[in-house]
Amino acid sequence: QDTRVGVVPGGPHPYFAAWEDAAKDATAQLDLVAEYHVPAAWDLSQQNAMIESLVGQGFNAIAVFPGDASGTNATMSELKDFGIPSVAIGGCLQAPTPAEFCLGTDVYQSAYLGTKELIEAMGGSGNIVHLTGFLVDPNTSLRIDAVQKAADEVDGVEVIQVIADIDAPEPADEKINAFLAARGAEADGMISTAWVPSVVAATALRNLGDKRIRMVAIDHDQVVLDAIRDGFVDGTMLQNPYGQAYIGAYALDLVRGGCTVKPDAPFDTTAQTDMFIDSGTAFVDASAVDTYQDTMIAVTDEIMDGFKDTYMDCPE
Amino acid sequence: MSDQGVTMPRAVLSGLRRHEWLGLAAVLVLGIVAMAATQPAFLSTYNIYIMLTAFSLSVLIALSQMVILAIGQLNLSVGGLGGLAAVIFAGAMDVLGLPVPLAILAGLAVGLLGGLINGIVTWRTGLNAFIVTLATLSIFKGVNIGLTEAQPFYGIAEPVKWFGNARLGALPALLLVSGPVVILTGVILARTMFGRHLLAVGGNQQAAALSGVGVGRIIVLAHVASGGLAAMAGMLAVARLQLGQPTIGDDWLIVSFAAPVIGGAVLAGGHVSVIGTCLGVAIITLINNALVLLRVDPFAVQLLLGFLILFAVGLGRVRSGR
Amino acid sequence: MTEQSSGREPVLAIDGATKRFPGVLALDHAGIDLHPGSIHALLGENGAGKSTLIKIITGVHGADEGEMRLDGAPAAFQNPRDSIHAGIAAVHQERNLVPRLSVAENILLERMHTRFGLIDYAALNREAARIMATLGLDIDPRRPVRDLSVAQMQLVEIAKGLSVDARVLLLDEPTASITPHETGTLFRLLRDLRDEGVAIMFVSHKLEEVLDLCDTVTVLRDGQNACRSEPMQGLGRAELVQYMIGRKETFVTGRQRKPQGAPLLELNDVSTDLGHHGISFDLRPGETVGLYGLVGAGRTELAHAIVGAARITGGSLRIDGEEERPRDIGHTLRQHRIGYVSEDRKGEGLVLMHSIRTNIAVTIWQRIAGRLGWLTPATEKRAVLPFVEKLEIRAPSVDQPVGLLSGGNQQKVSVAKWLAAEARLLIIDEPTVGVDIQTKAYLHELIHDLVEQGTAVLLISSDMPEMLALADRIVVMHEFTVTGEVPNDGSSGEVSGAIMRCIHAEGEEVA
Amino acid sequence: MTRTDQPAATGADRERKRGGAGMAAGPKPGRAALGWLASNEAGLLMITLLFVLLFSQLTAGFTSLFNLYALTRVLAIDAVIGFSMMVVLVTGGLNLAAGAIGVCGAMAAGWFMQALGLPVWLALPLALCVGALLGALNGALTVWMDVHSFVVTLATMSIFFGTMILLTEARAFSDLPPGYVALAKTRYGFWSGLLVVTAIVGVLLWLLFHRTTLGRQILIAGANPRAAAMSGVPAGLTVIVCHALSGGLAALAGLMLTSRNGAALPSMAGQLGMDWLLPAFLAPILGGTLLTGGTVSVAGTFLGAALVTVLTNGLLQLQVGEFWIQAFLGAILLIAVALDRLRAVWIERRRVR
Ligand SMILES: Nc1ncnc2c1ncn2[C@@H]1O[C@H](COP(=O)(O)OP(=O)(O)OP(=O)(O)O)[C@@H](O)[C@H]1O
Ligand SMILES: Nc1ncnc2c1ncn2[C@@H]1O[C@H](COP(=O)(O)OP(=O)(O)OP(=O)(O)O)[C@@H](O)[C@H]1O
Ligand SMILES: [Mg+2]
Ligand SMILES: [Mg+2]
Repeated sequence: QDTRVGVVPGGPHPYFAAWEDAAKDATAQLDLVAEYHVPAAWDLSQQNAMIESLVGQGFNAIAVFPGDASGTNATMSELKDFGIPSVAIGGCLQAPTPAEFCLGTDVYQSAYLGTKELIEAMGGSGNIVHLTGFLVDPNTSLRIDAVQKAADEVDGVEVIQVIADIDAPEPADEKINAFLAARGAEADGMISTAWVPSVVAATALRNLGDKRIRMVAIDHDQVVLDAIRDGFVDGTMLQNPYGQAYIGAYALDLVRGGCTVKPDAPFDTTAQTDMFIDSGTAFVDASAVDTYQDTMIAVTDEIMDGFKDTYMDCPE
Repeated sequence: MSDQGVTMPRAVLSGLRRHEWLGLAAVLVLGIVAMAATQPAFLSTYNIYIMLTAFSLSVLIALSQMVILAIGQLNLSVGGLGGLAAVIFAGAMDVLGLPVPLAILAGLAVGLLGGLINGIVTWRTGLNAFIVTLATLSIFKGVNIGLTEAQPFYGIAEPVKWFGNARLGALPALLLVSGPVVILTGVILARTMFGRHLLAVGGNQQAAALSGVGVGRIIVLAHVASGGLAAMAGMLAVARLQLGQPTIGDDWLIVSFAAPVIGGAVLAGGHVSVIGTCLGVAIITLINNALVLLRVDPFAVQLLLGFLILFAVGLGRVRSGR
Repeated sequence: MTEQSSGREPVLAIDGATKRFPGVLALDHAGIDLHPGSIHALLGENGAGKSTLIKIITGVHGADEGEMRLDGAPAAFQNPRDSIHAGIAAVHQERNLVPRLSVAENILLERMHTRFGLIDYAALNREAARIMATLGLDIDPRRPVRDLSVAQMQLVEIAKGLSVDARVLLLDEPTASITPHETGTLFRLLRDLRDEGVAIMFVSHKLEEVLDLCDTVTVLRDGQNACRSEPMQGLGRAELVQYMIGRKETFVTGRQRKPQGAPLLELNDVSTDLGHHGISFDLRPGETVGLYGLVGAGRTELAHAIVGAARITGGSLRIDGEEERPRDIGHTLRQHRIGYVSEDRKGEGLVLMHSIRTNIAVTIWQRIAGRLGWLTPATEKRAVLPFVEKLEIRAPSVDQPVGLLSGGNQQKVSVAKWLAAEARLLIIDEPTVGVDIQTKAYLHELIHDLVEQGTAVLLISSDMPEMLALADRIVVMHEFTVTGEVPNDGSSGEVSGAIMRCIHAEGEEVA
Repeated sequence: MTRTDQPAATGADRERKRGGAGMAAGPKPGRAALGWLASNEAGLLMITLLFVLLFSQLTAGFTSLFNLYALTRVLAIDAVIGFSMMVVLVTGGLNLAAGAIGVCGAMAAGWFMQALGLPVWLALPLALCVGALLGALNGALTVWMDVHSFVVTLATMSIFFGTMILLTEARAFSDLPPGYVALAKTRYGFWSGLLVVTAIVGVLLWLLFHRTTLGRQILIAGANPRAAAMSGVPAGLTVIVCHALSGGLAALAGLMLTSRNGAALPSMAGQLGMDWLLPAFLAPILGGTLLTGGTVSVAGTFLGAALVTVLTNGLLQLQVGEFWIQAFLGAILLIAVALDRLRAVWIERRRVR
């Protein structure tokens, strides 16, 4: 059996660095070939072109971070027609989807939990500002809703402003600082649900020397981790990119080997899909910041362990 | 008597034409007054500092495009080159551990070299600069991503970080770079042979050539200058962000065109205005700041941004009587 | 032959110059010798290769064959920069100015005065004003060139050529769009330069000027030498024409007409935002009215106001007896079937990148198109060819971009398109600038025919003989107002005397 | 450079000497062929074929059925995006809002079909009208404000896109009629069915610009608006028409992409629709349409899109180092256009003889 898995992120981004390692490790450790291929830019069409060309090159399974939760379905269903299975990793595809399942972070849940942590750090009340990415990304709406919901659940907590479309560093710097200038005094906490704003906001708080405003970030940028160590940021919502790619490749190999996804497997249900496997989300604060990788490896091992039996029906 | 009747309106008209940026200045003042009246935080020292910081960065980006607009071409690679210079600058400190002055030289050299490539290729092949810089944009960005693999460089030297965030009251240290550059550009364009030849080539390349102007040299130098300015912007962005982000420069393109064009640059070449460009940058900065301060619903931000730009341009034109 | 024209060696000599363009052999082994202290006429029909020869000398084009000797030594210039450095200055036929730079900057573009690397504008403007003064040109050196009239631009261009201290001065139709007054000043200047030992080459279609000014002549026909560097002495107009066209000149005789009916265009005390005031005259179908005046008298701009490119601020303008305030050019032209042959053929007359066919047919598209505006090149060609042939427009095909034609041929296209349009009122601004004598005659004939058929023509021309040949009445303008009207009885002396008196009278009044 | 005695040259000389009368005869066949070879279109075609040949030799996947099908589908859409920009470039303007209008058109179609339940045959033309209307608005603003369309479309790009985001809250319409979605999957041999749409649009555009009064007026007004106005051409109107056409074409591209993605997505053209700008400009400019206006090449635009699609696809197939692919794309594009340039210069030299 010669499974060749294309592991395709949405575009060049530091988040996906671990995918490359995971693909290499999977190739070395499992009986399959997994290659990491990055589209030249964050652009649905470029990602589609990338995937199509991988098929042309003989790849027969695709693990993809959907460039668009709905839009990537079309390409995946076409692949399915060609007998090529796919899974969504990192983020999910909107159901109904031809992808076997989704292994990733529940963006809604992650934003919700992050906000909960923030509220706790704020002492249970205060004003929150929410920093997030491009509005065209449907996940951004989910995140906005999740943060709003977490805030609504607690009396005395209010989301006073949402700053969106700051996925590029320069505007992020300009807008976050403008907010701090104008309403920094009003704000008690910041939640960031996108990578770049997390980095920029962490830097901004450090520059201001402001430890009054609490902050919860997302992902594992070094700037954010350092800020957690130094007390400018309370914590960050970590994801498990390595596990996503590794397990994704493994699962695709199983599917190509004739396994089918168990309809009654213990999938979670999210806003996007009811075939969701949580790849692990963890809140990392100063106490865990140096050991978070172990946590994630543990999660990965845990999912890997019973994966075949839990989620797959395999012919013997 | 009749003579005066003829000359008066002409004089007034040409005066207005010379100061076409008066309308934009009025729009800017209007905007500032409106914001100051409604938002007390607007005039806070820190907010002014933030706006000046954004201005310092954007104005270099805009000037980098403006010099190319002056010769009647477009430079799509401004962002690509700025971004590359930024990561080379950061990488030189982080990976190679070079001292800051050398890193600055490296970044600047990348910008100048990139500009030189743009200029020589455009001039030598006679290809449309649009195509050439589009291709080199792809090359610069590709090299950037290839070198960094999309990972930022974190090891920025302390003095650089300090410079990016130092301020005297509301005045950011970044102004120490962009201020002189703006003035220098203005003087060069208005008062040196090189500047006038730049505009002559843009205004009528054939006429310039027939007058004995070395058109090739001018075109190449303009691209080199553009590259240098882009590199400076890229390095300032690194200082400001305290991080060598590979995505620096990705969204410069629009602002690089918008500010000079709002400021009165003619896309066909031969006419640019440094003051107008500065006002264009200032207006865009003001709008961005206002949209945050006014707590606009994020879903309505783009909509409002568009209307405000249209409004500012419209008003600027009405005021300048054209 | 060379030996006859001067005892000294030629400073510049060309032999066997050949230049091919796609579909055209512009120069075919042509030669010329320029001697110091001589004014050398270069003549030929439109498209004969005169401008091409100049462009080869100055390095704008590379020659396919032939050699050039400067002071006896072989030379070839890669670009105009080199030729200027070698002391060769040229005033090209096409306007080559940078529109947004000032007059002074344009004149001294490569030689600006600098102090500590910065331009010394005071000195620059002073120097430019000095050069312009020698030409009798009085315009503010700080004005952007794009605000100037065509004639003023031509003078700036000449000033630019003169600003180089050149040993060889090449002038390609410098007098095409200026009036005899400025021409006189220019000629005095050229004679002075000649006496200082400068070698001057002078291209013109105005044979009277050539006979008056030049001492040597070279004639090109179809890119070949019809004569090379012959002394002018003993040659007359007839001989020159014989050289140029290889046959005798045919004359078109003026015809008598009677204008019919009510005025088509009436201006009554009109003033405009450009500064015109007190403008009154009328124009009837089947009549040609001339507008005469010195450079900058405001004739072109008055024409602009009539078609709606400038605003009328006072008085009344009537078309067919109805009050009109033209606003939008296209609208005025279409609604009243007015045609406007612009003097600025590069700017508003022609679309240089488009073909001859398109440029002529644009005015008649609506008429020749089929249903749904269907239009084929064949239809256009059929409509356009008669004019192309009548005016002898020289090009490899009607699909040739107009920008690649010789200057005179471009001018023919810009007139032809309005002759084709069947306008009721035709405003013709300097129709024969740079057109050779034979074609000029044809053009006059065409205009005659149109008027005969009832078209009203408003003719703006700085060419007095042309005025006399075509106009029924001549309205004289000076400094943006009308100073008199002179009927044209065909006697040139009296009419031009009357005109000059009109211009002069106004001058005295003001003074 | 010596004189050659090719018969074509002497023939032409004689022709020229006959003056204007010679024009009716038309060019010699030999020269006409050379003339075509010197054209931009021929160059693009040759360069594109060259790379097709190269890639099919170097990679196994390039000529696979699926790859060619995928390639032609991308090409079909990118060419229409290119057309949408081309028709505004003709006026000497540009349309930064092309992507935004494309998305608006697509989202409108999605709304018509999913929310209003309109049938496909009604929803699609309506969506095209939405695009044309937005485009016409651009044109009208450009003429009325008398500023360069750059500024106008820069602002309207934000306005259109912002309005779309506000109305849809960035939610996709993914429940579209299967018949419509299947459209993008049609396949003839290795051709994508979408190419048919592109071809029809291309032919119509060619007819417009080369065989109708309106098209010719657009061209002449684009080359020199003042001269056009002075010749009685309604120059302002042509600008509005072109922008409307551009909007309609952008919406068409949006609809094609929607069919291909199986959903109307707010993100399909990236932030503010700017992901479309590169294909939009690249195709017409490679194809020989000048930024200064007045020229148009429909075939060139199509071939420009083809060249870029082939290069992109071929490079992906070549599997050059992952992160470096963009650098290679830029370099190879530069080489391709430089080659084309060399060819044109070379042929021009031959032709002059
Ligand atoms: N760049 C060019 N490309 C193609 N043909 C050209 C070009 N320049 C000139 N020609 C052709 O070469 C011939 C000679 O042109 P040239 O301009 O030298 O004529 P000329 O004698 O100056 O005429 P005129 O009196 O009208 O100015 C003409 O037939 C013209 O169409
Ligand atoms: N008093 C004045 N003040 C400023 N500019 C003037 C004045 N008089 C004339 N001009 C200039 O002269 C030009 C008017 O020229 P116009 O073209 O109408 O004249 P014309 O009679 O057609 O002469 P020609 O075309 O021979 O120059 C204007 O463009 C303007 O720049
Ligand atoms: Mg000539
Ligand atoms: Mg005039």
